[in-house]
Amino acid sequence: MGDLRKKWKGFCATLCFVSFLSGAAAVAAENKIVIGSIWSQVGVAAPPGQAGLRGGRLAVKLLNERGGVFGRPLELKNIDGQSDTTVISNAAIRLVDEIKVVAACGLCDDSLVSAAGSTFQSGKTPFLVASATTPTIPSIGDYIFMVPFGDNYQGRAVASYCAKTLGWKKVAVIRDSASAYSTELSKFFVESFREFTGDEGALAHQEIYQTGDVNFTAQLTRLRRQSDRQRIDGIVITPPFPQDSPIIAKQARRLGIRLPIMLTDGADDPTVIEVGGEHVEGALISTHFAAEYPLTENAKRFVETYTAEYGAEPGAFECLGFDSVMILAETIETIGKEKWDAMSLSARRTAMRDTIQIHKYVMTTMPISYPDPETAKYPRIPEKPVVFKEIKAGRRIFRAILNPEDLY
Amino acid sequence: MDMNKAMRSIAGLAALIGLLFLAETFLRGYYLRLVILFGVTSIVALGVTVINGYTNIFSLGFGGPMMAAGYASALLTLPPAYKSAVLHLPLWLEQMQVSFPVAMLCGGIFAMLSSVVLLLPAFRLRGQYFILASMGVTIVTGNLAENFRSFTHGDMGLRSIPAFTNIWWTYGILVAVIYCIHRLMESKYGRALAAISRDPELAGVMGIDIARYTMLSFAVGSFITGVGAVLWVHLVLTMNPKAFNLVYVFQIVAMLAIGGIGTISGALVGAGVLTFGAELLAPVQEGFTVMGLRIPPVFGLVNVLMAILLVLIMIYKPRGIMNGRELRMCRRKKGDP
Amino acid sequence: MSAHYLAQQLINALSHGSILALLAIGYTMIYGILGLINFAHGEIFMIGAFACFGAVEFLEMSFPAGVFAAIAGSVLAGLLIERFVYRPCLKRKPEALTVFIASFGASLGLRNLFTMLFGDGRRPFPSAGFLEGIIVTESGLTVNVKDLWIFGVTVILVVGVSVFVKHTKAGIAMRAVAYDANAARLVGINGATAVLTAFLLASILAGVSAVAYGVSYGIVTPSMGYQIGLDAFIAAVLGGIGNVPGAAVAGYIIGLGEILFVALLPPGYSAARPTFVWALLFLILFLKPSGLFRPDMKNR
Amino acid sequence: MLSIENMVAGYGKAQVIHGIDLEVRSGEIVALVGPNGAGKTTTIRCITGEIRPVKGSVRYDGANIADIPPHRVASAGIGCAREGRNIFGNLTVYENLAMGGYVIRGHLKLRERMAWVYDLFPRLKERTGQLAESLSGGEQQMLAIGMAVMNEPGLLLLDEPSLGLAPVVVDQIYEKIAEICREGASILLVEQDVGLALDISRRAYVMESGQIRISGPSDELGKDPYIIDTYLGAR
Repeated sequence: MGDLRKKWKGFCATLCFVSFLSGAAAVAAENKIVIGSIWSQVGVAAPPGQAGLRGGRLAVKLLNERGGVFGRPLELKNIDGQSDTTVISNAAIRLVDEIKVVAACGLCDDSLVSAAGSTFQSGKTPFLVASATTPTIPSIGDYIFMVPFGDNYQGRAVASYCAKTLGWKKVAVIRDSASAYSTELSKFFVESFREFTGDEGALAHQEIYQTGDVNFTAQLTRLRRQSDRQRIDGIVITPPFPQDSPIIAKQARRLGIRLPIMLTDGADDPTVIEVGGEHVEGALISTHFAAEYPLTENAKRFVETYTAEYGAEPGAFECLGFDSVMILAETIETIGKEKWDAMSLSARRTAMRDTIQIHKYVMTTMPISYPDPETAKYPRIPEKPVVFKEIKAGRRIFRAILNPEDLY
Repeated sequence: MDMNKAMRSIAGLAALIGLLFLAETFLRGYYLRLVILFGVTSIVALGVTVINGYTNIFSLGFGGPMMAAGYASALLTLPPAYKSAVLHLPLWLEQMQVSFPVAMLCGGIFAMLSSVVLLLPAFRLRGQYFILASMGVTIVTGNLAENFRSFTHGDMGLRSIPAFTNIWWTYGILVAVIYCIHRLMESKYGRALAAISRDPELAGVMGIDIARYTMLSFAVGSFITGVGAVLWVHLVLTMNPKAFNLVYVFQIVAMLAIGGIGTISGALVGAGVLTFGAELLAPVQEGFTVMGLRIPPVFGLVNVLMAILLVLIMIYKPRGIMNGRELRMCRRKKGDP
Repeated sequence: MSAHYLAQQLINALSHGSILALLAIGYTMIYGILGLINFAHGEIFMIGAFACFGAVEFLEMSFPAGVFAAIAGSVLAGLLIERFVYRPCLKRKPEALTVFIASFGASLGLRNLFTMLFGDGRRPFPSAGFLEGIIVTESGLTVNVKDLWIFGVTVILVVGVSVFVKHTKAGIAMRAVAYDANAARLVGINGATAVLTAFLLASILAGVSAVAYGVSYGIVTPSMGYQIGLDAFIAAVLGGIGNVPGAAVAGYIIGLGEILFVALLPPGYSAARPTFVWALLFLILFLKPSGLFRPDMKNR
Repeated sequence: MLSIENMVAGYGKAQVIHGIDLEVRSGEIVALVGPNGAGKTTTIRCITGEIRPVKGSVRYDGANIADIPPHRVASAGIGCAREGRNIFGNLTVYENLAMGGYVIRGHLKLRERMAWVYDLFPRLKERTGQLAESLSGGEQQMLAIGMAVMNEPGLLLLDEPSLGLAPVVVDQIYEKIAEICREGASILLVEQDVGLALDISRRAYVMESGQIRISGPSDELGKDPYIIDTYLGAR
């Protein structure tokens, strides 16, 4: 018994020592500007999480090569969310209370954002949601911003592109019922598509699956039967993660379905082409950035440096991670060095929130700005162009861009 | 003798209250959170130990009732405005907003009822078939929660749940639960349960009504896990279909296996190892520099180590770290992380 | 519901059912002989897929060589698990629960290890030209050549293993050990050999199943064995524990059932597919607790 | 043939056998009798290798077999039919017999032995395709003995072959045991029914509380007043 107590004491002492060390490290890092992030590195949300972190790290690297944010190095402190609600909720508290970041970004799943969002809001720390897209997310509070466009916006853009540019009259939709992204995006797409075609029956067919399914043949066979009976111009798939769409495409082609396929930004990822191979040839993807489009030099620079660094072309998740960090850095620069140095931590956090709300960002891959929260239906969601790409010869080729003003 | 015991209990309780005061005053957000989380996890682990450790059944189905309790409490405490905005509930449920203790009680009762309804039919099954069926209950409940959007808001889950759980609620309930289990185990019921868990056939021959006692411990355990789920929900402030999925269930079972199933100390030790161990080791896998040597990040290392630990304990200490014994002196100190 | 539509859905179930059937036999044999749910069987399957992937992708072997690599990988994993988890665990004559948790720990450990090494993402699984063809019949049915291959190989293996278990000396010995290990020792059967044989066969089938999965869905990921492993175990229970042909048939029943559940109900119900599989299990367990077919190994 | 010298054995800390000497010579039936819990079955288990004796030796054909694992004992030439019908209920009669002859090498030899067992127990031949668990008690006992002799053992260990059987069936079984002995096997017969055992055996050991109380030729023991008082009184 005594032995156990001794061990217990030793354990406590070690604990104190460790927390002391981390405290000391925090003091030494005073010169650095520390921003936080939560990207899952293991679990269901890991593939987009790892991609987001790669993008974010690249942004930090580029910024620091350039001399950091007003001469100070920028540090990105990522905590592995492990795709787990409890871990992410703990991570948010750790970032706000212990690491004391000025702002944070990350996360890629709506349910997981719910676990962290209220902590950032009550800790009055700005949080940029890197790749969850349900437009109601920022209703958590005025410190929560989104980096990607909302599902309503992307849904409308995809509908516009399908109906107006491609001239589709009837579509089939495949969605994942266990994913908020997929259900919301499909819903908004269908609403807008009906509006653009003026046809209440424009949604010819809808198929549903569940996250984790790998066999879609039953659904696709029914879709094929439906396409034999009536005209269907294309299939819109809204996969939450890159993993599903190539398998769906592969099984569709193997069943002899030759309809054009439209994918959304969850599928803008190199693995889609790796896994899908020839079966995803010709598929269209809506996404956030394109190197070829000369609207900003940044997208091109991002693609080039990313390719040089990691030896593969980036996808939407990398882009969003990159943009998240860039927005935070540009915000701090906009506040200005003198003002920044004079402020306390909580004042910095609030100043960042206020700046994000009004600033027009130019360091990101695409110009990003947030609408006036007083008038916008969904506040704190950026207005930015939607890019359309086509998969050709194993590469994603720029096809079109839709600006916010084209849509409404 | 009795006097002495009572004095010691009071002294222990006073010490615990003192420690909790210290913890609340001096611990910062993150460490306070870990202390509370440890308490909540311990409650769940104790509930599961009552279900699985004190009878001859082994259920992996407690995730389903916990999910029911979590959703019940969330729906009962969320502001009506939020509910009417995102959910499609019957009007009475939409308008209802109750206080935390009531919600907790409802959650516990709901968990108890749902576990009895869900798993009672499965009692016909024996051994590993029962384990399989109970596992199915957890999986199916998650699948249903994902698809009954009007009640659960699907995969996005419920958020903005009021933050009620604090250190006092958690440890108050933990102490109450420990006391109740302790009393239960020393009563006639407890001895009967002990007999059943050791040798069900012999217990049956001795005239113990196995079905009744199993039901009893099953219901009590489910109630406790339900209360634990409610505390979790009001701590993490969100409820989604993945909250108490099979991964979570296995985590709890692993805790009990590591600590030793069937004892109060075992559940507490297991909860401690997993709560603090995983959180403290997590920075290790993010990569660090030791004396100029850069250790690259190896994500998932902690999970691998935990799994290896689990297997080793099962081989060399099948009854867990506590080896089926209670640690009386240490128990009162558990307020201190 | 036209006959044509049903026929196409039946064809769709060929490969999925085969994958489940091959895995289910593995569960049924190990449960039969050791009385334990080999939770790590899904991971044996996963390791087979990674072995094939690694051999073709990194070592640049041909696809048929990759198939052998998959089998070798699975067998290695199966024997290692038997040697380092189950054997030391069972040596101490533990409670059933202990072995169950150890097996679950082994499963978790392997899955996490591969996640650590390869990440959670899905990687493309190699395939061969001869598997890729599509046959379209006159009536418009689409048949993939790979489905025929998978079905053919599965049938051969199921028949082979059934004959082995039913009629060879080693197979009968395996069933004898499953029934009463002590009595088996008295007639001179080495129990350890029988257990190893069971693991060997189960792992070989898991390796083949992994290749079938990879070819069908084109992916390999550390978590691929989890979901399908559960489904396959359900099939093993439905088929009557220890009953090899029973497990195979039940594998096809579940594969076909899943497809038909989606195919025959309106699209809105498709998401409830996991619930359907479990509901099927509950139903059958309540109507006939020992499974659809007679258990062949354990008499309990 | 089999000789046990000063053997001590038990389960864990509980010592059951406190030093016994026992011998089975070639071609004879030796009975080991005694009340319940005397240690008879434990003695058998020591010979089959399921329990390792704490002290003493178990020699078969001159070699010490105390330390070899059970699955090797069968190939050394010892067959065993245990109390409680040591058969495989999920196998057919044929398969059970095949398992009884597991250590036989060569198909022809197996056939030959199987034919011999079928000759010995024609009932088994009628039931050859049936599952063992569907047999009657007597048939199961025949099968157990049949399995034990498949390997043409030099020594056959029989543990309570009469247990739970109707007297008519017991007589049949004992006839067969005598026949097996005539074919050349030595037999160590453990039996609770002392009268029956003394009738068939040449020599007998009486075991009580883990020790050999009396031993000697069976016909002499049958006249021993102690034996008559204690075991044969009912007759």
